[in-house]
Amino acid sequence: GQTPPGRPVITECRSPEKETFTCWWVPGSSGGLTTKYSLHYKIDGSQENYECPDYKTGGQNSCYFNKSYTSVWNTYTITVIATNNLGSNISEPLYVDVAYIVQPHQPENITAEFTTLDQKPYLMVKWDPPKKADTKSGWMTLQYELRIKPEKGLIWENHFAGNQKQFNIYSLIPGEVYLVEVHCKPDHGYWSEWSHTTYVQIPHYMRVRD
Amino acid sequence: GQTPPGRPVITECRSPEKETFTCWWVPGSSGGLTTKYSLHYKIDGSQENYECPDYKTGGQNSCYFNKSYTSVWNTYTITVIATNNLGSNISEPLYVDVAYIVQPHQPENITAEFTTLDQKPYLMVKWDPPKKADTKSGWMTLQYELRIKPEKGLIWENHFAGNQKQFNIYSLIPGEVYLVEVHCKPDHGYWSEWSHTTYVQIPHYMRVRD
Amino acid sequence: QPLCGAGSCQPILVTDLLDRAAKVSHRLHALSTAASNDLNNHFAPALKLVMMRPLSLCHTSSLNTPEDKEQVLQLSQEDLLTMVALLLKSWGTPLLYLVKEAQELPHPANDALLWKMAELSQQTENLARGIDKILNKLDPTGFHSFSTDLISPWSGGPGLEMGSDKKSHLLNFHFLLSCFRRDSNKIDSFVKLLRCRAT
Repeated sequence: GQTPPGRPVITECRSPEKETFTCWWVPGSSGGLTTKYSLHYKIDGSQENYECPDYKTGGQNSCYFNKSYTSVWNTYTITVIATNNLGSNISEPLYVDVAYIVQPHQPENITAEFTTLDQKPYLMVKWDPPKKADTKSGWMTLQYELRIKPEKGLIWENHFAGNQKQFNIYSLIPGEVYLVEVHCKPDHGYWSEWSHTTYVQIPHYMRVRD
Repeated sequence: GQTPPGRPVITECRSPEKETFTCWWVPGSSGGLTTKYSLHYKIDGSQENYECPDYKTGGQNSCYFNKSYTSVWNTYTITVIATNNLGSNISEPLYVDVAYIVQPHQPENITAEFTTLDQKPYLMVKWDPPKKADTKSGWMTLQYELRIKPEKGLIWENHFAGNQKQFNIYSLIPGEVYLVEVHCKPDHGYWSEWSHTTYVQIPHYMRVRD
Repeated sequence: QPLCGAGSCQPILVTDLLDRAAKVSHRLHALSTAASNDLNNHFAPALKLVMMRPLSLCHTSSLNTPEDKEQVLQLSQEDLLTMVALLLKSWGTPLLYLVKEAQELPHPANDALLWKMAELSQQTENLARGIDKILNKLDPTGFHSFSTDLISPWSGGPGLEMGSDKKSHLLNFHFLLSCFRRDSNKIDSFVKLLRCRAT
């Protein structure tokens, strides 16, 4: 039979560059009726209640806060309400400080160049930070991690690169094709997705004793 | 034959710590006569003309402004006049705001220590800010950049360290000797010279899969 | 440590707010410098000389701000914050004017300038909100509420007999941007000093 809606759950809120952010939720049961969802938020514990400024930009079941709605000076208490003809149901509140929900976009322009130094062969991998993240002015500081594996290999080999935007990799198998990917993370926040894969062919070089 | 002096040119003005500053000039032709140089300045819109307070401290063809003659966020209009028995010649004016001419001295006490964390080998480089720059009170905020290269290598690898006074470098060649140098710049100013070189020998460590 | 857990958010600490403010103020000055470079890159040397009008004519020069390290270090945290808040508030209207002017500025880089002016206007407002938040945290009684008549209101122009020809628009734009660039350097310096004191 028809019932009031189930309880929606706010799954996560993320900001790609600490200037805007988006929250997503998962609906509960619809109770067999048309159910409407609305997101509401309070700022810093004040009792004033605001509604989501933009339900579209972030896609379905989402709320997007653009620059003018995003403040790093305040914390947000966010809830989602499901409503149908028989009643409504409110989610658990999610508490958000935008500075701590940053998940950047992937690094860009990954290049991998095989070179030697002192007859020692190595692969020099370089990349750029994601365009949207303002790292130049220090607004965001990113750390990077790189992973590499032979084309037919199963296991990735991960290398933490700290704040570097380049990394040298040694002891690669001559003649092998390798896949290289990089992802990044702000000081407080979440790892980005892995970048697009860069393929690099290691030449048949003569391995020289280290 | 003998002529009035050529036109002097003010080459640059620099402040090492946003508290004092020095200007240098290059004489024009002396016209074959003994030529005297004097530096004059006005401050932001007042018509009062002052002469250089100290022609000695900054060395030849220079003028040094100590703390009591230095004010930030004011525009100094600076000119140099060359005079000999047959006449005088005045340089183009140089407009200077001390806030924008800061070039600190090099960073000091660079140390490089090879260490491992969770079996991951890396080089931990540390340094101190230049003594003269008051970073403790926050009057100056410095950014750092480090460069490293193998002793026999040709190309420096640069790493921007932001405001950190330490930087970890991964992916170094075991057994290699590396050269490390650091320089710094105020948030809105000029890079210092590179520091003295620090040499560090990377041990023959066993490279462990991450 | 994230401030927001399952149950609630702890209030953002003043030290954290000041760190965030310092990042915004840094950006603000870097952006105003970039805009000044955009503007200056396309001027004939002769015009540049005409542009060197004394910044003592800036509308904010009536505010007695410190001019060296000793003077700044003598100011209390509230005084410095109030000064920053005053400077930021005094630029609200003039920045909107620069945004409008940038749209029709007879300058090859006016698209880039327009974006930068809009960003400057938004970031200045953003930083003003942050500084207000910090002031309220430090002084909830609101005694700090200052009167903005410490700064002569911006009169829509630098007090010169401005014509409405192209060159005048450029000179007026350049002069106002130079004033803002200097003030944003002061703001950046004061906020970073406050951040340092707070940690």
